[in-house]
Formats: sequence, C-alpha cells, structure tokens
Amino acid sequence: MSQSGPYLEPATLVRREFLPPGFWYLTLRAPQIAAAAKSAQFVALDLPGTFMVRLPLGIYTVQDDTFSLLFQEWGERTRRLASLAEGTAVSCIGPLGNSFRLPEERTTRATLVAGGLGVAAMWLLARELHNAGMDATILLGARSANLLVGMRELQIFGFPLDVCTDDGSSGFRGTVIQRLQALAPPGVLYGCGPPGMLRALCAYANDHGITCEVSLEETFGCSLGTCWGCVVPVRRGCPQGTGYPRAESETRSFDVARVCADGTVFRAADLVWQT
Amino acid sequence: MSQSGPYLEPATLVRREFLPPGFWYLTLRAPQIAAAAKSAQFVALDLPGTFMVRLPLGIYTVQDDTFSLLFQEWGERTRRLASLAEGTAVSCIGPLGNSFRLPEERTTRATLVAGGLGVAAMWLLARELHNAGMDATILLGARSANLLVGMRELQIFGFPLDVCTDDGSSGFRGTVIQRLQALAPPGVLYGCGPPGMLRALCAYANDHGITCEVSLEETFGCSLGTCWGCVVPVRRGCPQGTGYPRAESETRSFDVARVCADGTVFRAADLVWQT
Amino acid sequence: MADVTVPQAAPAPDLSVRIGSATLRAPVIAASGCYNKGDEFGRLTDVGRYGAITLKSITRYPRLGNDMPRLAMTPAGLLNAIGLQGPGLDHFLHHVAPALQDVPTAVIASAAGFSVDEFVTVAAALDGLPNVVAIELDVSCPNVEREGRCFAADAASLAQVVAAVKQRVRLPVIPKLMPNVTDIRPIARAAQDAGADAISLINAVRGLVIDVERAQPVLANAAGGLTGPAIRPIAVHAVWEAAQVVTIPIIGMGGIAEGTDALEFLFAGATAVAIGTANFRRPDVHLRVLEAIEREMFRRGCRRVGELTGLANPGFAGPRPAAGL
Amino acid sequence: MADVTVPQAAPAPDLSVRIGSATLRAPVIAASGCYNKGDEFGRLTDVGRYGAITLKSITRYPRLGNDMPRLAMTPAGLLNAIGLQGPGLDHFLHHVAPALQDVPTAVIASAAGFSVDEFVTVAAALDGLPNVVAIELDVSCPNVEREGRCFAADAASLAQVVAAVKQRVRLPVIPKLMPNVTDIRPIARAAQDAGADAISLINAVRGLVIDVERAQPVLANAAGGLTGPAIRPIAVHAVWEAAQVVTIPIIGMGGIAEGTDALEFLFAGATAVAIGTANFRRPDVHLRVLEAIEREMFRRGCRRVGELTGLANPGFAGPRPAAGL
Ligand SMILES: Cc1cc2nc3c(=O)[nH]c(=O)nc-3n(C[C@H](O)[C@H](O)[C@H](O)COP(=O)(O)OP(=O)(O)OC[C@H]3O[C@@H](n4cnc5c(N)ncnc54)[C@H](O)[C@@H]3O)c2cc1C
Ligand SMILES: Cc1cc2nc3c(=O)[nH]c(=O)nc-3n(C[C@H](O)[C@H](O)[C@H](O)COP(=O)(O)OP(=O)(O)OC[C@H]3O[C@@H](n4cnc5c(N)ncnc54)[C@H](O)[C@@H]3O)c2cc1C
Ligand SMILES: Cc1cc2nc3c(=O)[nH]c(=O)nc-3n(C[C@H](O)[C@H](O)[C@H](O)COP(=O)(O)O)c2cc1C
Ligand SMILES: Cc1cc2nc3c(=O)[nH]c(=O)nc-3n(C[C@H](O)[C@H](O)[C@H](O)COP(=O)(O)O)c2cc1C
Ligand code: FES
Ligand code: FES
Repeated sequence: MSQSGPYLEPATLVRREFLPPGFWYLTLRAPQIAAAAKSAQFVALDLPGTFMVRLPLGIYTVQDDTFSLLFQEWGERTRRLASLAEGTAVSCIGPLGNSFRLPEERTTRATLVAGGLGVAAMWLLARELHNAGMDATILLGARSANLLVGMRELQIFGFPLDVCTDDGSSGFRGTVIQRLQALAPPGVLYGCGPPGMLRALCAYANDHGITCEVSLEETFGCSLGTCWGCVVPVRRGCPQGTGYPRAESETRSFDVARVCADGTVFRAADLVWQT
Repeated sequence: MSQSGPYLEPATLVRREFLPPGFWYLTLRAPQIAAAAKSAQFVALDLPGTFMVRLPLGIYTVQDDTFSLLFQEWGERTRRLASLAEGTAVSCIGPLGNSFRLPEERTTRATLVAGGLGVAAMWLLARELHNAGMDATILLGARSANLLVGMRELQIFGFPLDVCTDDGSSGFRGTVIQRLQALAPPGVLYGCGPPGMLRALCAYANDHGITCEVSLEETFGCSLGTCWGCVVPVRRGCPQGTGYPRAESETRSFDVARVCADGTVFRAADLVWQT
Repeated sequence: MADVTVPQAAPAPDLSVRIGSATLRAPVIAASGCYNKGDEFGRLTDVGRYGAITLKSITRYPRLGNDMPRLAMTPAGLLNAIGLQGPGLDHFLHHVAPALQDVPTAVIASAAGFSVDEFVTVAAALDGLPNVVAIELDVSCPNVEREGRCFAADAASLAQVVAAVKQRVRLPVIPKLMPNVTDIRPIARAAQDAGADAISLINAVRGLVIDVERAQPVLANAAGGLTGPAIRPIAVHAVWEAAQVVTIPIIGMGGIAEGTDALEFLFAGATAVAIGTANFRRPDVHLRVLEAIEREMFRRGCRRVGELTGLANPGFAGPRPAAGL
Repeated sequence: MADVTVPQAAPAPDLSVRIGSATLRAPVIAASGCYNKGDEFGRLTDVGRYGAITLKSITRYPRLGNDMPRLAMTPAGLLNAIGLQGPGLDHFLHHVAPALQDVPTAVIASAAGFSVDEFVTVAAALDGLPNVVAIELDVSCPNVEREGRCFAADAASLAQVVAAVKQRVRLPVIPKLMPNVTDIRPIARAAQDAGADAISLINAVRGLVIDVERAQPVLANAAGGLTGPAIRPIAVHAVWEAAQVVTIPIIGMGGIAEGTDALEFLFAGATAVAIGTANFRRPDVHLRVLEAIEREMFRRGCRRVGELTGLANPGFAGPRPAAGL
C-alpha cells in the first residue's frame, strides 16, 4: 500500500455549483486527499441514506486543500450528493486507483480524449503534463454543445481544446474518434469516457501502434480491491491482471483485473472487449 | 367512513420551533385536515427516506388552515421530521381516529390529565369544552420542570393548569395520579400519557366510579385499521372491540380493538391491562 | 360522404388479465392482510381501478391473534406477527360477506387452515360469495405455529391441500407459496400438478428483530414475517424460478412500492402483482403502479399487458402472447 | 507500610472468545469475500483489533468468476454474483499463503468445493498455514451452479462434507450455512453431529434484480446473493433458531452495520459476529462495533463477552457462562 493514501477523511462541501442542463461542480475541502491526488484517481463518498456502497467519482481539479467533482445526477446517490448543503461534511476515501503514466520522452505529443464526463479524469493529467513542460492537445466530445462540460477549468493550461459534437452544434461535427482520424497521429493517447468511445479509441490506437491508456468505469462495491465486483477482461500476461493459472475447463481466453485497484487506468493493448 | 376525512393532503411545514431540552413544535398548513380535526385525532406522516410506515402524531393545536404537532425526537422518523426545512411539503393522512366524548351535562366538571407529551391530545379537547361553555381543570405531569411542555398553548382557554413534577421542581411534587387523589373527585376524566400513568388513571376512575376516557398509543402499521398491528385488549362486549365469537381453545378472556381505527380513545371501564 | 381520412385514436391498452376462469380488469391487486375490504382506503385511492382486492386470510375458527407488539420496522422492511387474527368462518359469512357486494372491484378470498379439512371447509364456504372471483390459499403464513412444517414447505402436503380444495371449489384456486423453502420449483410444480389455477408468491420471509435495550425480541411472538422492499430481490427471484417450471399464471408480490418494482415482477414472469406493505405509506400506490404499467406498455408498443410477462426471463415456461395483436 | 486502601482499577473486559480450540482476541470478524488479507484496509482501520479475518473462499482449481456486472444495489441491500473468483489452491499456497504471517490478527481460511474430495483437499492444505486458526467451509455459496443442491441445502450431504474434512484437519472446522433452506435447525444439528466445531450463518440470500429499462437481469449471472441490512432480520432469526438446537459456537452475520446490530446477533445466541458488506461503506465498522460491545458489557456489568450470548433467547442451548466471574 502506497504511502500517499488512501485516506479516510471527512470532506467539507465548500461550494456547489449547478451547471445547466444537468451537471454539478462541487468543491470539497480535504487536505490529505487534495495533496495526494494524481491523474485519474477517484474518491469514494459515503452519502447519508441507506446506500450500501460508496459513490465513486473522479477527482476533477485540485486547488490548495480542496478538490472538485464534476458529475451528473444519474440515480439516487448522485442525486443525494447534489442535494447536500454547503458546509456539510462527507466521509471520503481517497485518492484511490492508479494514474496515467506520462511519456518518458519530453517531446512526445500527447492527445487527451474525453467523452462527456470523461473530462473529469483529464484536469489532473493536463496539470501533470503542463508541470512536466510537455505539449498536449485536448479533444472534448459530447452529443451536443450544451452537454460540453469542463472547458472552463481545462483552459488554464493553455493546451488547445478541440471540441467535437455529434450534431455539430459546436466545433467539429462528429465523434472524437472521427476527429482523431482526421488529425496527424499523436505520440501518446489518453482517454476517458463512455465504453463505446473507449473501445473505438483503443482500436484506433492499436491499429496505429500508438501507446494509449484509458481510464475505465464499472459498477463498484468496495472501491478498494477486496470484493472483486468490478473486474474487466484483460489480455493474459497483462501485469495488472490476476495472473492466475487457468482451470482446464475455462473457455475464456482472458484474465481479469479490478478496475478500482488494478486500474482505473489500463493500456489499450491490454484490454479485451467482449461482444 | 365519516364524511369529514380522512384526507390525503400535502401539508406544508410553515414553522418549526425547538423547545429545549428536546421537544419540537411544528406548524403545518393543510386546510382540509385543519378544518376537520377533533380532539385526540392524529395524522400519519410520510417522511422522506426508506421508512415503511407513516409516523403517527397527535394533532396538537389548530388555527385557521394550519395545525401543529408537539413531539420529541425518539427515533429515526421523529428525527427526520425535526430535520425538515420550513417550506417542505409532507404527505399527511388525517384526521384519523375517534375523539373524546364531551359530557352530556353541561355542568359536569371535567379534569384533563396529561403525562408528558400526552398533552398533545388535550388542546383540541380543551377547545371543545371551552366552546361548549364547560368548566375544566388541566393536570399536567412530567418528571421535572424542564420537561413540561404545552402550557403556553393550553393557557389560552383560561382553565386552571395544575402542574405536577416527580421531583417537585415545579408545582405539586408527585404524579398526576397522586395529585388527583388529593383533589375532590371530578365529574369526568380524560387522560393521555405513558401507559403506566393511564393504567393508574383508569384504576382510579374505575375505583371511584368516575367516567373516564383515555387516548392510547401503540406501534402502528397502516394507521387506518387494515393491518391489525395495533390492537389492545378490551373487555368483552366493549362496542369498540372486535366482538368475535370465541374459539374453544382460546384462553384469553378479552376482546381486542385497533387503537388506530377503533380508538385512540377508549373508556377506562373497557380497557384490560395485561401484566 | 367525402373521402376523408379520420385519424384513428390508438386503441386503449388492454390491462385485463386472466387468472384461471376469472378475468381481472387490471394486473394490480391488493395483497392479503393489508386491506380488509378496502373501505378504509375509500377516500385515499380508487379501489375501483384495482384488478382485485384480496381479503385477509379467513380461518375456520375465530382467532384473537398474537399479543402486542405485532409490528417492527427494519431496514427497508416491516416485520409483522399478527397471528391470523380474525372472526372465523361462520362470523365472517354472516357479518362480513354480505358487504362484499359493495366492493367496487373483484374480490379474492383467502383461506387459511391448520388441516386439510379446515382448508376445504373454509374454501368451499367462500366459493360463490358476492364479488369473489378466486380463492387464495394461505398455506404459507409463517406466523402461526403448526405441528411440523407449513403446508407450503413440502410439495406433498401442498399438493394434498390443493387437490382437496379443487374437488370442492369451482372458482380458481391460488395457493400462496412461501419463500422459506430450499427450492421453490418443485413446490410450484406440485401446486400446478395438483390443479392450482395460479400461484401467488411470495408470502412474508421469516425474520426476527431484537430490542437490544430490553434484550428481548421486539415482537411478542419473537419471530415474524418480513415484508417490504427489503425482500423484493428475494421475491423477484422466486417468481423468476417458478416461472421456469409452471405454465399457470403467477401473482407476484413482495416489496412492490413503485411502478418499476411491479415491472420487475412482470418481466420475471408474473401475470399480475399484488401490493401489501407499501399501502401503509402510500395509499394510492396501486394507482401509481397501474399508471407506470400503462406507460411501459405504450413505450414498448404493447396492446395487452400480458405481453410484458416473462420479458426478461429466457426460461419463461408460460404462454407468451403474440406481441402487438 | 501504612494500611492504605488503593482504589482498584476495574479489570479490563475480556473480549476473547473460543471457537473450538482457537481463541480469538475479540468477537468481531471480517466476513469471507469482503476483505482479501486485509491489506487494502490497512490505513483505514486497525485490523489488529479484529478477532479474525476470514479469507475469500478458496477452490481447488482457479476460477475466473462470473461476467460483469457482478453487483447491484437494492433497498438496504447489495446483490452480488462474483462467482467464487480465485487463483485456485496451488497458486494460493505458493503466492498468497506465505504473506499470511503478516496479518496482524488471526486468520480463518475458507474452503469451497464442488465435491467432498475437493473440500477435503483444500481444507487439508489450509490446515497449518501461518496465522490460520480455523477453517470455514463455504458449503453455501449461492452463486455457483452445482448439479442438484448445494451441500448446505440438506443435512446428509452437509454431514458428509463436515465429517470428511474433520478426519483430515486438526484446526477447528466451521461450516457456513445458507439461509435458503426450509428449516435451518436440522442442518445446524447435522453439522454439530458430524463434528463441526462451530457454525457460521448466514451466507447471502438468493435474490434477483431486473433492469426494467433493458428488460434483463442486472447481474450477468441473473441471480445473486443478497447481503446487507435488508437481510438482518432473516439472519438474526436463523441464529435464534440454530442456537436452540446446537451447543457449539455460532458465528452470526448478515447485515451488521453498527453496534446494536451485532448485539442482536449475540443476544440471539451467537458467540461472535462477522461483518461483510458494511465494510464497503464504513471501513472502520469493526472498531465501532467492538466499542459498542464493550459499552454494552460495561452497562450490563459483564466481565466476559460470552455473558451476552443468548441473553434474549430463552431456548438458547449453548453453554451459559456464569455471569460476573
Ligand atoms: C472510478 C469511477 C469514477 C467515476 N467518476 C465519475 C465522475 O467524475 N463524474 C460522473 O458523473 N460519474 C462518474 N462515475 C460514475 C458514477 O460513479 C456513476 O454514475 C454512479 O454509479 C451513479 O450512482 P447513482 O447512485 O447516482 O446512480 P445509480 O443508481 O448507480 O445508476 C442510476 C442509473 O444510471 C445509470 N448510470 C449510472 N452511471 C452511469 C454512467 N456513468 N453512464 C451512463 N449511465 C449511468 C445506471 O445504469 C442506472 O440505470 C465514476 C465511476 C467510477 C467507477
Ligand atoms: C396515535 C398516536 C399519536 C401520537 N402522538 C404523538 C405526539 O403527539 N407526540 C409525540 O412525541 N409522539 C406521539 N406518538 C408517538 C410517536 O408516534 C412515536 O414516538 C413514534 O413511534 C416515534 O417514531 P420514531 O421512528 O421516531 O422512533 P421509533 O424508531 O419508532 O422508536 C425509537 C425508540 O423510541 C421508543 N419510543 C418511541 N415512541 C415512544 C414513546 N411515545 N414513548 C416512549 N418511548 C418511545 C421506541 O420504543 C424505540 O425504542 C403518537 C403515537 C400514536 C400511535
Ligand atoms: C400486516 C400484514 C398482514 C398480512 N396478513 C396476511 C394474511 O393474513 N394472509 C396472507 O396470505 N398474507 C398476509 N400478509 C402477506 C402479504 O399478503 C404479502 O404476501 C407480503 O406482505 C409481501 O408483500 P409486500 O412486501 O407488498 O407487503 C400480510 C402482510 C402484512 C404486512
Ligand atoms: C462481494 C461479496 C463476496 C462474498 N464472497 C464470499 C465468499 O467467497 N465465501 C463466503 O463464504 N461468503 C462470501 N460472501 C458472504 C459474506 O461472507 C457474508 O456471509 C454475507 O455477505 C452476509 O454478511 P453481510 O451482510 O455483513 O455482508 C460474500 C459477500 C459479498 C458481499
Ligand atoms: S469495487 Fe470491490 S474490487 Fe473493485
Ligand atoms: S395500525 Fe394498522 S390496524 Fe391499526
């Protein structure tokens, strides 16, 4: 277990902001978590009510002793979180999960590809690239212009933001993958977003032999790696996989890895996409 | 089913007041319920959360299109109710249950005996007696002075308030029953409060041949009379009892009655107190 | 006279379901023990839109029921031990049954008993009462101590009751199974083989809550029956399994509190659903559930509610109505 | 020298419990399948104060487990179908077992299997590993399809496994019973008669949740095991019943999320308790529960935690320790 966490820390909600049409941007004060957070890491929040499992949300931005969350109201837990009053303390565990790995060559050109709320994994990565003095392009995709979030915060690093919308209501008309195909291949790719997009991104990267890492989501139980509820199939031999021997009767040709503890970041080359 | 309810009515919390050390006085706007409420009746509140049954609380005072509740934080539901913000609407069913019966003779002197929060059943009764131009004495009991509640509202009818505390910190030192025994026997007795007090009150009334009605509490399920979860033993032949025939194998000598629908008010002479 | 195309209103969705020879106007029923004859709910809902109300189980002889407390709240559930309180058959027939004709929807009468004879006597007497369209058999009430097991605990004794009742009763007979069995499938199958016209499941799950302060069970009876949303996954599972082995209709229940809950039961293989505990919180829950079912039919383009039955259950053994007819 | 009365500090409460030949420092255990070896919780709690941690069940051969999704939230509960994922016995012995010596408390190893032989092989190999003080037998995992019933579903096959394992294992053997049986009592009794040193109960309750949007079960495996507070009344009832027919210790579990929950199990007749699901919300739940038990001992003037066992259960068959010794 690394020395930089995870911590069980009460986080005080210092600011809540509604972003129409349906997003929330919350700022929470939690010094230990804020100090330790790295790209693609998440926190697990214990919300008031009878929820059996904590809500996992990506750490979006970090400033001083606060971090922020960017999310949408999906179901009961996100609705409960959105309803909390400023000043409320929420029990958080974090930062959890691994992080994106920066390119070893300073000159490698990185492209960050975010679909929808996948942008939540990208701010810390952008900061890390910026602090390392590296160059990057950020591709942001959404169904339409009003569903684009996160640009305000991402802008501060000065990286070009390349916007794509399915309906063309802002920027390039089409998906981030279509946009990617229209550009010169980057040196390294980082992705976060809905499964369909990530699958296409991995296929693109693998086809072009580009190093690519993506941050995944799954239904979480413990968020800590103990319940084995959040596994994804990975290539046998992938260092993040279980590496179990195989039972003779096993017909599946992959290993599995826990998204919460072995990920959330995996290499495109290691992921196995089931039909 | 009477024409005056019950109603399923959203009640808006218009005012919440904390009464130290641990009581709450809430005012809710619900025109139909307020207009129909009679003594000893209650409302059943549906609180946000995963509670399976509504919370039954006595209707304390009524004014214009509002009624009030007087309660203590016992467990989860009362805690939740106390936490609601002003302006919140709560689904209420009410008014429910029967009422105290006023004496037929206008000159009968009534004594109202309330233990602790039993006072919640007494304001509407006092108003009814007052409106009927009758005379009454109100005996209020509590463990000690700081636990006396409801006097402020009850005073307005001009009936004498006779206060008793177990520790003598206010008024008579002793129980309301001891106080009652020290006074001239009243014409009719009305009681509400903890079971021990009501049992003693009924014993006193029965011993002295005084007409006495008491409002009971029990663990409620439906609050409407359909689940049979809230029964109390009553004398066989009591018109509020089930009046079932008896199985040969039945060793219990009483009938039962539903507190929520056959009560909450029962005649002292009809109640059977089990050891 | 002119050749005008009149826009045709979409035909109203057909919410009716058949349970043996009975037709219910809608697939949403009030569960036994939570509704009396429905009078108390009169003003708070519209019983006339329900598929049926199920009466509290009727026993051969009067019963005072268990001592108090009879109820305890649990996480997302309710524990009850009423103890089959009731007037007994004779009193019921004389004092309650005549009023059944005023119930604005169909009535399912529920018979309980402690021997095959009692079941037959009670069920036969309920056959033919006003408005009564079917007889449910409460072979599963977990609150009452019997010598040995409940009837619903093993296939043989269940089959015996069902067969005996079927011989004497013309209305559809619906045994109500209990979840506290190792495998629901042989039990459900035995009910069908013995002639049951439908099965209801589930009854309450056995449970117990202790008052730590007093170091005593909360309920006077110690054990009770757990109901409400806490048990819904257990109930849906039971329906799912039973629907793979029987072809008769299933009335699903256990923890339904809103529309999607009811749809889970239908999709698992239930033909109709019943609601008990949720009435205590929301007296109009049946109407909300009905409306949700109608919306789902519209969304999926179904004309008959039966098209929703078994939709999620690949092993569904019942008849699948042709869609869109 | 002078005759001074020194005020004596109250002796520390004795939280230790005996499970067969094993002594646990406290009556609060991490349940199988929710804890790995405890490393992940390292910083968030103090595993050193636990009575024991139970390892995830180990099978003879490696298992990839079920497809995703494996988890679904339910009202006050959690439904899981992990499918006994694990490295298999050999890999476990070589790569995991050596690290057990770093676990700061006792370890209960859990063996699962699909035949008596598999159980014996796995249990025998776990006997004598570092820190391992007892072997739990997961004869009840509801997630895995077996030909016919689970071992825990009938007394005879349970007895067979327990007896066979007992012959080869010196550590205490603790079969873990499942709630999905018609009557837990004969099963619990059979475990004791076959030589079990203790029993654990309950494992998850079978359940199923349907995603109405997709008209499919949420879990890839369809059915799963229901855990968490929703099932607590069911679990307390199972302990209550088993405690009336066995004299060996019972490890109670199912829905414990705070101190009073654990006390319900002890009062019903459990000697120790285990906590699974609640760790996902509160990693320090074990410590909170331990403190609540200590407070209760103080409140009731108990010196040994065993004095709380069975306090609310008049039929408790186990040994009642003399109070206040
Ligand atoms: C590591 C990790 C990081 C995450 N970070 C973020 C984040 O930064 N911002 C954010 O908004 N979400 C994020 N999520 C997703 C978030 O945890 C889920 O949305 C969460 O399950 C919603 O919980 P709920 O109780 O509100 O809804 P649930 O009751 O869990 O779900 C309600 C409904 O919404 C659907 N749903 C839930 N989540 C999604 C989703 N992500 N996409 C599409 N449909 C969904 C479910 O299938 C279900 O039908 C993250 C998830 C993980 C595992
Ligand atoms: C018809 C009726 C009218 C009522 N009117 C009022 C009223 O006007 N004001 C009021 O304060 N309460 C009133 N009550 C009592 C109130 O309904 C209960 O206090 C309620 O059950 C508390 O719910 P809860 O969820 O907060 O606590 P629960 O979880 O139900 O109980 C928490 C703990 O408190 C104990 N407890 C609960 N109620 C009482 C009580 N009354 N006395 C002592 N211990 C108790 C329980 O035994 C339990 O241990 C009335 C009850 C009935 C049936
Ligand atoms: C208070 C109460 C009383 C009940 N009485 C009966 C009964 O007499 N006969 C019966 O067959 N079921 C009875 N039940 C069980 C219900 O009919 C139903 O099967 C069960 O409550 C599950 O549904 P629910 O979760 O919607 O309540 C009773 C349930 C409750 C809560
Ligand atoms: C994700 C998960 C995995 C589990 N895996 C196992 C297992 O491998 N073996 C076992 O005996 N029990 C397993 N269980 C059951 C628990 O040990 C425990 O019996 C059950 O969860 C009830 O306790 P709880 O409500 O505190 O979780 C598992 C439970 C959960 C939630
Ligand atoms: S959520 Fe439990 S292992 Fe990932
Ligand atoms: S609470 Fe249901 S009958 Fe009184």
